[in-house]
Amino acid sequence: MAKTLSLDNLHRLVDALLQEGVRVVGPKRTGTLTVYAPLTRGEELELNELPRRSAKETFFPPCETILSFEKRDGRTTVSDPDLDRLPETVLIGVRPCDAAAPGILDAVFSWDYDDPFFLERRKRTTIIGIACTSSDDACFCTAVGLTPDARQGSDLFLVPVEGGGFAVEALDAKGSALKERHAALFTAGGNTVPLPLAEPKVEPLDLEKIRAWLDGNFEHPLWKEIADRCAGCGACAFLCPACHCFDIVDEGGEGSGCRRKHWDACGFGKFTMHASAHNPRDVQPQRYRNRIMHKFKYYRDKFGQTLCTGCGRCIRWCPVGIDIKAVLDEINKKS
Amino acid sequence: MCIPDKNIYKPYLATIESVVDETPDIRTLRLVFQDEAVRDSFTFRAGQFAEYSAFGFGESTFCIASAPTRSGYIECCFRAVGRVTEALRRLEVGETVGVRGPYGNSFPIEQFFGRNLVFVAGGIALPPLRTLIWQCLDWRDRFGDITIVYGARTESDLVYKHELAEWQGRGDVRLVKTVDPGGNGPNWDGQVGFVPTVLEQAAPSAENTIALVCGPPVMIKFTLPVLEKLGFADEAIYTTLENRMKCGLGKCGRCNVGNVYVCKDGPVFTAAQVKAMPQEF
Amino acid sequence: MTATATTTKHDFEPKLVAFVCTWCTYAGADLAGTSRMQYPSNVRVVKFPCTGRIDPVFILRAFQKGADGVLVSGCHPGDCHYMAGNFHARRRFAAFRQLLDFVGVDLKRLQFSWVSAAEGGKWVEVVTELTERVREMGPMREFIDLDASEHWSAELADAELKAAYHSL
Amino acid sequence: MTQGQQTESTPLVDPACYAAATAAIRAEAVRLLEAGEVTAVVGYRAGRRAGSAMPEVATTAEAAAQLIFTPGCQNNLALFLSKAKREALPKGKVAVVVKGCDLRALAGLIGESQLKRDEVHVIGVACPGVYGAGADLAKPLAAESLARKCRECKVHLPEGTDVVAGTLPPLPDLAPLEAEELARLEAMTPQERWAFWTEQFARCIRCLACRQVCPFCFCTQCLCDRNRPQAVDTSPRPAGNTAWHIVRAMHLAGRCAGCAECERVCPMDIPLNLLNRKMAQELFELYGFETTMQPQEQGALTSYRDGDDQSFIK
Repeated sequence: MAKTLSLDNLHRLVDALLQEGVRVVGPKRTGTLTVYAPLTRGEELELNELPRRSAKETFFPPCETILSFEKRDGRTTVSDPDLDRLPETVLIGVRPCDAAAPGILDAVFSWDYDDPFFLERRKRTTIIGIACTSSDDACFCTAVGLTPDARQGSDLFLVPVEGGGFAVEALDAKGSALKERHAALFTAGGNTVPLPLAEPKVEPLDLEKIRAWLDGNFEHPLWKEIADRCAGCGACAFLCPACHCFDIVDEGGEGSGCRRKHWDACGFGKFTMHASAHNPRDVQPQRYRNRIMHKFKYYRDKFGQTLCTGCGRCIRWCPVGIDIKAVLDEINKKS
Repeated sequence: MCIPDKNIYKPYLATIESVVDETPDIRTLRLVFQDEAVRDSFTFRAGQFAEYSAFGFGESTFCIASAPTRSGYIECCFRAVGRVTEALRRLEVGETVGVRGPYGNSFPIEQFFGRNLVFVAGGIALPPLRTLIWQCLDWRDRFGDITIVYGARTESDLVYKHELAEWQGRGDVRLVKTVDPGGNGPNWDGQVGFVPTVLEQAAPSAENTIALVCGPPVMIKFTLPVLEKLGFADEAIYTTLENRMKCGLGKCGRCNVGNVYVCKDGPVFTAAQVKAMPQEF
Repeated sequence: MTATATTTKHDFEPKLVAFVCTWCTYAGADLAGTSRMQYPSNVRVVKFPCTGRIDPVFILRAFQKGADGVLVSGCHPGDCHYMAGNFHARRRFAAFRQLLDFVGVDLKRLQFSWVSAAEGGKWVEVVTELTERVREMGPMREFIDLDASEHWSAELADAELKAAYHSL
Repeated sequence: MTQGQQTESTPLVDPACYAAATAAIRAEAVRLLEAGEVTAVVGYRAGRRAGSAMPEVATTAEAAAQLIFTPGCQNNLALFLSKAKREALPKGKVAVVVKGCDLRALAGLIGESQLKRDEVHVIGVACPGVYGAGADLAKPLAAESLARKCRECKVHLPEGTDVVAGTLPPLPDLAPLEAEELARLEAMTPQERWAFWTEQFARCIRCLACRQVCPFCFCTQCLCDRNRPQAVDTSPRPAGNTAWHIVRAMHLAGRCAGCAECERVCPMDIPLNLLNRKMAQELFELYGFETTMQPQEQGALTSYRDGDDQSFIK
């Protein structure tokens, strides 16, 4: 029953989807970096590198227009995007740490009020996950409950096999439908011995114990110790697959313009500052504390999930070398 | 609540019907929804807030300051301190603003039926209580004694001056108004002193009484011990929290105090709830 | 101030923004107006106390808001009302020009000048020359195009996604 | 090509020179703290990952004994002495570990009256070079993993510091990649340069890491954070991004010490130091101004001469 897909056929699958008018987004090399970008042909797919930014931007772009307004002859009119015209999208070549995140974010984006910008894209997107066969020492998915071949969040899952190609597994109706539609590209049998997985060599974490420690240690010298070095940029939040904070701004002019929603980060001093200049999180350690609390306590308290998938991007790109895994290890030891 | 739009970030359009300058920098706007269907169906509870937009400048968060019992319009009251509030202040009668809401929880007014109420407010923090005050006055027979202690730095900093006069004239409300020492003019007929001190002197009974407190952090800080001294339990004291908000919908991630989202779990909290939160507001 | 429009009709009327100091150039421009000198009406004048107050970001903002050319003008060296404001401005704009050039902005759209309160004729000359030069060059597209482009997954424009935004 | 790569990946210098610098820093830091001469030593300590390092504010002799100097010590610690990060340090005199490029930044801060020379004990390091962005920290430093700025470094050995840790090994001559890239851009037409930068800036996600790590971006409120008026759009779109990077380069002109931290920390690989370097080059050509390891009383754009070039002014 197991089906396999050669690398060539994976490329053909992308081409076939594009032919059908489906938007295909996958890791693509642009200049010096690999990012998730709309593909124009299958061969652009770059599966050997974890993209610099996470896949969340497929659902939650860095910046999007939520409405436009125009003032004419004393009348103001507002128009908003036609979300029913958002294209059907296939997000392909997504590693487990990136594939799991959108599902985690569903909770906040559908909490009471449904954010249509996120959820409509979710509805229209099929995620083709891929088991991870390369990792580095910043990776720690296994410490936060995932594995290099975790299926969580994927509709269709590819496991790289010996001799090239992938074993294919449809995980839900969306995945099956996609597989059925392109059945000719998938072959029965073939080598299905998986390549060795990239198991990060990290100490395990007890997330429940960490939550409990965070619960009792809002005030603790640790926060200052870690975060005094924090420069207060948004690199960690913007690269993170699970950070979902945003700002809403009006741009353009008084006469006409757009209201936009764009990524924001709790590390910025301005993030919580009141118009009166009073700031509930006045110094960097308080902001860093909020980041950890949000990911490992608040989100668990509210939605029962952890806002971290262990992709390691914040570790790789922290300008001052703050290592969230080291921080968690330390908390884990304390609790 | 009202006709839901798929785009939760899209405001209803409302026309400024009237403008009242409460103080040199605090203004009340009375807004009427342009869409008749919205006008008819828009309801809210005292304590809820909305996001008001000045198009081209952004959105700002204030409570709905009019009473839920007065339909056909809503009012907001704000001090011009930032980009949006200054832009809102520049708008004139007949111009358009955007309104999203109502959001957040509200005062559990049903639980106050049959009880005495003490309102304690300072400065620009009267509006969140004023909505409830009017609702209670409109339903006067459902409550016991109503006491309002309201103070500001100076006489001119008091908001809703006409309404203060009206309340003072009513026989069924006890209004204690005060200004900080030095803030009183020659014709001042109220008290002189800080709100907590004046509250202590007014000494409303805690018996079967709910206290509703709203004001700057420093006022709250000194008022809570006074209420405690007067015998109020933390569960019988209500206040509202304010934090910087953008979405008002529990998504943008900035208004939380610990795991409590002021925009969704608040803005109304009991003193007991506030004390249980991490002190980060 | 009266700026009398030239009588010739052109296909393209450039929008120019002039940032001027109030003591010299503004007075010079005023002189040109009261002397009924003819010069193109394409220029919008914004006055400042001193060229030293003119932040390079104003120039940027003008281009972003649709200016096709920008003129910055103030007192001659030595004539600054505040002693040295224009000396500082001279260095600042010398540097800023190089930066804009390095980023790829055509410097022909940006003119600096010293125009004193007595030099109504020079004001006319400077404005006319810049107007004609920019007219030749055509509209400044660069910043307008930037404002229209979105950032979608590192692609400047993802046409399919833009479909949803056709109405905006 | 293959030959070139081989030389590029051979270890650059004997790792022992870093070990020697580490030992010297530790000795000095421990001495300073034990003698009570300073309240803290801002240095580097090892991170969890092999070869990684991070800034450390050591306030005890035990912590000082853990300080290191390795090719992973990329940060410019002068940042901690700027107004923006000063809150992280205890009051009183502090010591700071600086490489030559960081020293230029420190001198710049002193020149701008952000601190006084006698408020800081400067521990200079003889620095053969550090890793560039995205380098594999587990492998020894090689020409290919060396930061681009270090290939053309003229300040390997700090001058005017209170002490210098380590000695400089002989260093190979390396192709000046950044200078070459700058020359390539300068040779382009304005249209080509616009296309180049548009593409670069389009990638920017406005994480502001470039601003936050810059020792000179210490404004209490950044122009780009101000919204009355909003000079620069805050959203990560090409328009606002371009304005932001132009404003940033302009505000650093004549001040930038060339530590290239902005470029290193950029998660989107935008070659920001090209802008800074171009401005430095122009200011040198126009006014003979250069940032140095000694504090200067006036910067290029905070001073003037009667005879400054005005050929561009009508």
